[in-house]
Amino acid sequence: MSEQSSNESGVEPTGAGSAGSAEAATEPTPVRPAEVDSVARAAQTPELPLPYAELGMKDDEYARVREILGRRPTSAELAIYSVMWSEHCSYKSSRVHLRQFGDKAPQSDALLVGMGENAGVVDVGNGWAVTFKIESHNHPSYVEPYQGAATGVGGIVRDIISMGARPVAVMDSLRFGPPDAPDTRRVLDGVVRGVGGYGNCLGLPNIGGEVVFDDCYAANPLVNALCVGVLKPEGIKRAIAPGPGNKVILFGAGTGPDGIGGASVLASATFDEESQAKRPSVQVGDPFMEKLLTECCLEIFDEDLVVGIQDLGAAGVSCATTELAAAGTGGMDIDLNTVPLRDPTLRPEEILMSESQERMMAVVEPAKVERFLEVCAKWDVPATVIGEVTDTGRLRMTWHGETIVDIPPGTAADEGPVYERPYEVPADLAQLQADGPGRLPRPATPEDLRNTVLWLAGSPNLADKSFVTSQYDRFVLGNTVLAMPEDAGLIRIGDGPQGIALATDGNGRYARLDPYAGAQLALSEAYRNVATTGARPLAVTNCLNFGSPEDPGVMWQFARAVEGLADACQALGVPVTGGNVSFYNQTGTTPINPTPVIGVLGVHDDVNRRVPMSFNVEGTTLLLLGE
Amino acid sequence: MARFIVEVMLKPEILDSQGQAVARALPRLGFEGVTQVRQGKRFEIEVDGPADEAATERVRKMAETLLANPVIETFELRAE
Amino acid sequence: MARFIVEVMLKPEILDSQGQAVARALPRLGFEGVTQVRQGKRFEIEVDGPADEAATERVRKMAETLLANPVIETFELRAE
Amino acid sequence: MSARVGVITFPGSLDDRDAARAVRLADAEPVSLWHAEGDLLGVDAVILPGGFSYGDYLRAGAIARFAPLMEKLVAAARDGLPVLGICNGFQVLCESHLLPGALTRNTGLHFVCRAQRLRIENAETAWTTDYEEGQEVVIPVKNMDGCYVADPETLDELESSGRIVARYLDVNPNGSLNDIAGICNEAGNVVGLMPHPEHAVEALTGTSTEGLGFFTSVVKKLVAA
Ligand SMILES: Nc1ncnc2c1ncn2[C@@H]1O[C@H](COP(=O)(O)OP(=O)(O)O)[C@@H](O)[C@H]1O
Repeated sequence: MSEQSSNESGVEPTGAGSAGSAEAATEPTPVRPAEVDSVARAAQTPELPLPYAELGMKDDEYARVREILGRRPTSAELAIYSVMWSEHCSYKSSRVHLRQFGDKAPQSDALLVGMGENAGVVDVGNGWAVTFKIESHNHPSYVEPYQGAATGVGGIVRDIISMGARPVAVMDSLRFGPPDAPDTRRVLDGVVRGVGGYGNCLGLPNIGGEVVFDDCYAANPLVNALCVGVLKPEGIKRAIAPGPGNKVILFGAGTGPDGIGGASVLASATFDEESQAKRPSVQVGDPFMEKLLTECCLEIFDEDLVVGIQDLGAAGVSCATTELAAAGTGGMDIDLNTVPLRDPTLRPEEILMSESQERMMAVVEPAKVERFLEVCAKWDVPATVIGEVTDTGRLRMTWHGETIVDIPPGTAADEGPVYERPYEVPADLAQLQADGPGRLPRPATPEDLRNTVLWLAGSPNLADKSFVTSQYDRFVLGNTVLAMPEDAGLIRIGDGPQGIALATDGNGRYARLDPYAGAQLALSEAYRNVATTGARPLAVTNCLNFGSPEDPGVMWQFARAVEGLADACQALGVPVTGGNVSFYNQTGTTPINPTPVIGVLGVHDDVNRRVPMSFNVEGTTLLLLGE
Repeated sequence: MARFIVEVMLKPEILDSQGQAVARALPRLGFEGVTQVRQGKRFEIEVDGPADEAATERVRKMAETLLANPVIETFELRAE
Repeated sequence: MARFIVEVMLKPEILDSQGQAVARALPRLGFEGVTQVRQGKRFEIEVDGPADEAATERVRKMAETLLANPVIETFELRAE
Repeated sequence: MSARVGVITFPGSLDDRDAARAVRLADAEPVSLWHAEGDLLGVDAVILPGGFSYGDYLRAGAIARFAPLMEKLVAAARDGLPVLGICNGFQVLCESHLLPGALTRNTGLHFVCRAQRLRIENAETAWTTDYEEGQEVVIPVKNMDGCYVADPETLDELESSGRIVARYLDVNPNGSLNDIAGICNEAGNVVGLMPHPEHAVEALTGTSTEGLGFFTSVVKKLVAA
């Protein structure tokens, strides 16, 4: 689990949002400095009430912020703490459980970067390393299926790039409501076009995934996207900002007003109401910008022009600055006026919370800034120096010359609240488990049996998925050895013959009956799928899709699923290298079936010896292995 | 027969990646001085019967539910 | 600053599969009586300076060479 | 000396590396050309690869056509330089008026990716001499805007002068008129092709190796010249 995942979305029901791209309209913002809630003003008006509750912050959390700062936060500081301490960025409900992945992780020399970074990295030999991760974009994909799914792909691809890797393939694991429901048509069609639209335009082959239909996902589809990238072990990049004097550069799309619904409560409480136009909560992606950003980053990495890099996801500039600063020398100064804006009326709080897509933040030595900007210009990628690394231990931000943020960055990035949520076995579980298949009638006649087989073959979950897969480019990059309809994707890396295999699996119905075993079954299915190509499974990523953590029954499902997965990984000798938690997947008070989706990565010594699933040689012997 | 025009544009706060790609390319193509480009859709719709209020209402309903996505787009409707 | 609208539509003899898809979908959504739907593009373009003839000519050039493909499309231009 | 085949990269080109690999497998030297440069670096032939140049946001190929390098390319193509446009490259060639007609949205309105059977209709272009006329091959198609359209006179002209290079068999994946998968200019040196022969050059990763002929054809001709 990347406990600092910056790119998820759709975890909380508030929705996520974003947009981004292009020309920066960097006009001076029409804000009168007197209106700015500066640190000085905060000191003078210690009792000014701030709308922390509306931002999802609890009383005790707000009290802790006051304690950390020794005064009330400014509205900009509150913006930072509220997003960084949200479930989605801080993993506050899941953290105590996710620790098991680290504690129980088998010793593995292959693990170069473990959990906690943007994505884990494993050594696959012959001078190559691989990084991969899966993430959810569930809620946005229900609100606006095309854009929600598209930006889900965009986000996970940026995670992979920020590790220093060239993305080489994507996969998507999808769950929808009943196929005959009218809303499923809207959601499925949009999601598939969105996954394809973004991935195809980026030039990444889609090498597999899942499509599952179940009533429980009717108003809460699951859209989990996986990306895998390849790099040299010495080329690994980290989200750190070391070296006082180094420059902080924001590059990629301009910062826009999308996805900052939360910030408007802040602004309206502190400022005049009239500027508070309704802010959209959907993200809109620009895959072309992301393609440029990809090539631009790879050229920048090739020339060794960065010391640290972070992509901007859900918590945007807040997340990138606090995490980079916290992991570096400890200090950073940012001039928020220099952030290129798509909408010049944005307030500092809104800039800090904006989830505009297709942006990255880099830390660059002063001597390399010029060349860095040249490479960006070559790719038509706007880039701006917005600040500098310091050794003050403070993250400071100014707005029209006034200091509006002055915090120890680690307190926002790493020291968020940790909950030990209560959990208990769901009340209906015993009854569900007792309702075994024994009471179902068995086919009595050959005719019955025939009908059962036909019924199964025609059922939506087993039917042909080429309606989906034919909308995805599986050939681009010319290294796809296995893709649809195979159970695992296999791609060649380097000049071959080495390759990597990937599969994702999950079964919410099993996990509903027994989350511990359900998670293990999902892992073992993905593991088998990878192994049957001839690859050796090496590492695991996971996307844990659950209901509300405030529901003790859901929390129990979550705890059991994590334990099951951690135990199984230990038994199989494969570490979890990253992943993502998506809570609050429910309709009203009814949670979805707990749905851990597990991705397994394996290494193949010689892809020429791949094993496809078709029986393509006459006279071969059929063997059934296992019990 | 009545003819209606429905124009669908992205809401101003939504990123218009298409318009921006055109705007960015223009100077390189020798077109200077363009400060903004927005790209939207235009529908020409012909319906049976007169261009009365009822017809307008039907087309408005169509625009709302199918031609525009109210989450990210706005539309304008006029009879022609 | 001058603002222009450029409307680009497929020539009538070119198959408009997007318009047809909309037309086909309408009865399913309960909209009867629609005899034709055509889908095109609409651009809003802002240029520096006054909306004079020179500006109009510049935008016309842009429409002819870039915004519309004369092989399959026609366009209309107006100042706003 | 081996032939040097340029592959142009536009912002948003995706299959440029694949085209270069195909050139290499055809025993020629791929030379990467950047859209913003003003020089073809003396290459013997040029490939415009697939992808979504400029996101295809305006119209597929519409913006790429204005790249500085395209001006040079159009002139060189008129002078006989062998040019192959694949998918987005085909779209750019039509937008540049090196080839007639245009490519519009697939009639199914979806991106379509499939292994496609084709018939080679003209085995005399610069890029098809290694095929037999009428030969059937399987090559991937993958596109969003692959529906070839042209006015009836242009279509007649293409048909009667043998300028249809390849046609879709079994299924027409995008609604192209007359099942057209590829066409050429009058001289036969400029070919536009919607399917992707560069994804059919290795049995391991492609649908077949039946796309290699496009690359070996031009290379043989260049080496012989
Ligand atoms: N959402 C998806 N994205 C990409 N590939 C998919 C997706 N869904 C299914 N596939 C691919 O389609 C093929 C068939 O899928 P499926 O019918 O689920 O097979 P199985 O039941 O054997 O797992 C597999 O290769 C799978 O990877």
